[in-house]
Amino acid sequence: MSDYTPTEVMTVSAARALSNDDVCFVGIGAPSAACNLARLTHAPDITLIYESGTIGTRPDVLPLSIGDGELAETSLTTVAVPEIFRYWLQGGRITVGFLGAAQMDRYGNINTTVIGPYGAPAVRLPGGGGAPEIASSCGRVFITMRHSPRALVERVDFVTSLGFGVTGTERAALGIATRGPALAITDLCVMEPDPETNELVVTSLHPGATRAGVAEATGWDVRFAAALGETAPPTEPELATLRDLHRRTNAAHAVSP
Amino acid sequence: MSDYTPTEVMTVSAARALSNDDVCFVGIGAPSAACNLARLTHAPDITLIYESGTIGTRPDVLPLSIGDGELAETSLTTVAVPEIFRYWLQGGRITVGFLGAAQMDRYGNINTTVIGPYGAPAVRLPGGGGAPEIASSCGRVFITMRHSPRALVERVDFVTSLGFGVTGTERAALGIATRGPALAITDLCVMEPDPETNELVVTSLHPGATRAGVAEATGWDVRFAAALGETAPPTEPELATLRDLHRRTNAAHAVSP
Amino acid sequence: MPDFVSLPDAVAATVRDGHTVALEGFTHLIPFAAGHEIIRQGRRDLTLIRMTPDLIYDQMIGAGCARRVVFSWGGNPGVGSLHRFRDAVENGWPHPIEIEEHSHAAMANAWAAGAAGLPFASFRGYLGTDLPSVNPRIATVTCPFTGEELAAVPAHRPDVSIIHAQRADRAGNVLIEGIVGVQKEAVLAAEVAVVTVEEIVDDLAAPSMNSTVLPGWAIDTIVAAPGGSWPSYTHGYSHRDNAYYKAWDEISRDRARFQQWLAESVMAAT
Amino acid sequence: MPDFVSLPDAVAATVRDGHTVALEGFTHLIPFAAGHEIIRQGRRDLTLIRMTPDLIYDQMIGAGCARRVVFSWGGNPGVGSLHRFRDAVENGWPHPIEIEEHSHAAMANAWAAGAAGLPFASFRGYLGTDLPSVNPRIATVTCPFTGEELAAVPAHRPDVSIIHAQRADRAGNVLIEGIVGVQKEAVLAAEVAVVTVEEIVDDLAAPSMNSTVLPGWAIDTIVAAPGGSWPSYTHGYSHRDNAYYKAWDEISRDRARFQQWLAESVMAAT
Repeated sequence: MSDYTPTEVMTVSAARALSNDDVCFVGIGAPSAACNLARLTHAPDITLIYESGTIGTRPDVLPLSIGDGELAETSLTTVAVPEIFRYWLQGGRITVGFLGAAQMDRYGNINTTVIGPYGAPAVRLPGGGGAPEIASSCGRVFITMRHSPRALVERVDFVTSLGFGVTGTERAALGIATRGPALAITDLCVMEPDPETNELVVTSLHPGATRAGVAEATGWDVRFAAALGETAPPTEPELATLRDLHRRTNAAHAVSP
Repeated sequence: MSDYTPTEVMTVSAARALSNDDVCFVGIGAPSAACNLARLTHAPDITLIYESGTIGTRPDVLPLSIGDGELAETSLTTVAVPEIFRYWLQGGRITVGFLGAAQMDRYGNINTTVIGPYGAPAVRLPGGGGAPEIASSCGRVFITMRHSPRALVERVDFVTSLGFGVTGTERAALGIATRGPALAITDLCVMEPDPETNELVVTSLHPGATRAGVAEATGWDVRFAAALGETAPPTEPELATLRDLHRRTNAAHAVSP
Repeated sequence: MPDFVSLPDAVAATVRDGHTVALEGFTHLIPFAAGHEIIRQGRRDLTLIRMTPDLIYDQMIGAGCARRVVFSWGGNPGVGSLHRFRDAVENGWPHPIEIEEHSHAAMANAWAAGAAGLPFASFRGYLGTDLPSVNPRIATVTCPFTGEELAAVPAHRPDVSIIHAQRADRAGNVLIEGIVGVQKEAVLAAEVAVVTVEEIVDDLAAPSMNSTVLPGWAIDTIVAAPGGSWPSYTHGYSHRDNAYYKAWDEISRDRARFQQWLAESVMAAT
Repeated sequence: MPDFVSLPDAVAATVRDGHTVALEGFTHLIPFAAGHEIIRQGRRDLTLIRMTPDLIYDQMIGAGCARRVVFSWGGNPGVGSLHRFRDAVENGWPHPIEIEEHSHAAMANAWAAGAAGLPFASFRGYLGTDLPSVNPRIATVTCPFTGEELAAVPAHRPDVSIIHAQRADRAGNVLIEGIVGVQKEAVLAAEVAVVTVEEIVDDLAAPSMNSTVLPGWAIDTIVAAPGGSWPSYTHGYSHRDNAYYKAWDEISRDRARFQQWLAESVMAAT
């Protein structure tokens, strides 16, 4: 089955990185799809937490927003938003936090605030939301984003969420004990931090992607791991499950209730 | 009807000082009896909050402890204990807090911690519980206690809960905006703070009590208000309601469930 | 006991030009009807607090109600931008607005501190981010026991908070179910609290003694506003109108189209 | 998922001499069965945290388990003194104990801070009282915005917390109803959390999605201990045995009478 999109590869790759024992703080969009795909395939007991306060939620349809009714109705329990951020996120109970990014640099620092100067932005982005503390409080951070030289940049215009800092060493210097960006999955490849320098290096190319293509689509002089892998293509069950999920979701979101 | 006890006069007097609009933080013992007597007589809509987390509770039987099941079952809502102390008490929503005391001085400073030195106590009392913050966060504080020279003392051995401070001026000096001890009701009399000095002065004698008797039972050189009143004796409905409440309570507490 | 009044009367009595106002609700229970009434009554120079400005503040900003927005995530969730919010920030239309930008953790903690009567909230946050450099209302405190430096933000204490909830009883006690968000905190942190509800009932019918119930004496005004959360939703009464959230992208993208919508869907409505 | 084991196995696997241990429950849900098992296993030098030591710590102190007690109200509620606690503090019997004394507000905030992974809690408290002068673990922090000085206490972070709850399902998710106290905070603040329950069921049957439910993955050990809260109570399963609380006054007043009770009612029981 070769008929799949780069976004599908990205989502499937992210899903595969999750296990039954993970407790995920889930963002909207690709992360939500990846987490629920994992739950519907190889990780049925994975715990999904949405920042709206739903713990252990098992939605049949992906939410459009972070607080759709489906999330509460299928949750083990739904708590107040201050509690989610204090007891569950800051309390250190989340193993994996998912982040998206408008810009990311080689050390996994993320910008979702502004393009251009903060006081006179060319583009005002939505802002940090839960991301600044997800980045520091979750055991590991997974980043999913489209691969383009405007998105994977030499230097982010604004650090909304800390990766490894501007030199790759700031995380430790700030006394942050969590791992930080452990995996960046784009529509072209998988990147992981170099164990020595924390620079994100390409560790696996998605089917059809090339070194040259990735290098061209990256705003910094991207490095490739010595043992560069190739991402296994989505399996038929993975694709079928993901597409069913999207089909149900699109049908549910298309019409006013 | 002259057949009533000094404790009954104390409880009835405390109940009368409460209104329908009050939100009371209720302690165990005499305060609980007074608050529920008020609710069962002239103040049916009074709000009673117990520090165990029960808000708007309407027990049919007085609790023995501060968290008996009756309190939750008859509550409007029951919240976690951190919330009670943060959102409701510290949040400034309580109009009247009730305190008891092992020792109280002329400025309404209260000791429920130790008799004797803290490090080598003659008597180790239960301690502060909710009282230290009830004393500062409630709009007004009502104190109920037995009148004796060992209880109403020149100087408390330990300040568990602030009244007006050792000179009567410390409350304002600490920037505390709440009123503090507004009423002390013993089994002999009612005391209220002098508007100028904040010293508790006797404003009403209970039926049968005398100036000489009160002076003898007070450990400091107690003063009497110029317009010294006499406490109206308990009415028949007040006494009947209070005794019914105690009868139900004693029956409920006498046997193991 | 709170007053039971109409929505126009509630807004007229509580919201003044220059006020700091919060219309909260996390995806769920967003008080759109109240926001539209504030637009209709022409309020100006408001400081608007919300974790997620959402369509409701996009509409109020586009209508010119806002002078300042205090927020942590300003997008149309799952759809894209808040075009009216962006137009105000990027181009000063209909007039420039100030922003005070936080993270969700900071906003949630600031709500809890406001409800608790504290002047500030401390939490482990903003580590290594640029937000403290652009927001002077992000400070630090040091733990007196461990020496750890923590982030600190001022408590939210709005003049008026407005929330939507499932129902109130005749004494004004209010039940909130489902995603409870920061609804309780917004009410308890405010000088004046207004609650719009789907219905006013004889019996609140809370499913448990531990249900989220706000006592009537902690609320100033109750308004019966059935459907008052649309296109957000009220658990047990309605579903989120996700199609409308998607349609808003087109309505809000263009100033003229937005103004047409405003005239037809808000100003002409009652 | 937590381990499902017997009470002796749970205590043997989790509670060590010298540990800081909390058996919480505010009047309601006090884990007496677990406390008795700790006594039977002869644990020593424990630091015991509880807002209200109650009969359970009176018994553990009298049995010689405690080196230090962290508390805010040490009485037999509505009855009088905790005689074993007093005997230890006043007379050093069976051996001297240290005390760390707080107010309820401080303890509740310290639990919330522990659950939240913070090093300390700040609150408006202890104003004008003598407690800070006898407890070095009461400090202050200053609001960076208003200059107000607030009280600060270290977060509770016990090695082991043990609570009692209504029921668990087969995945170890736990439902708590009624007076929820600081049960959730005690579990989340601890290194290791043990929950004793009235029953283990197929369906938790929580009355609402907003019910207090602790996920199984946040708990280490579940123990079926029906009646394990007696003479405290479990809402929906039992009533508080107020007559026993009154009877404890006589049992505990005298050392020999207490030791007889200990031998017959704890050591000889299983």
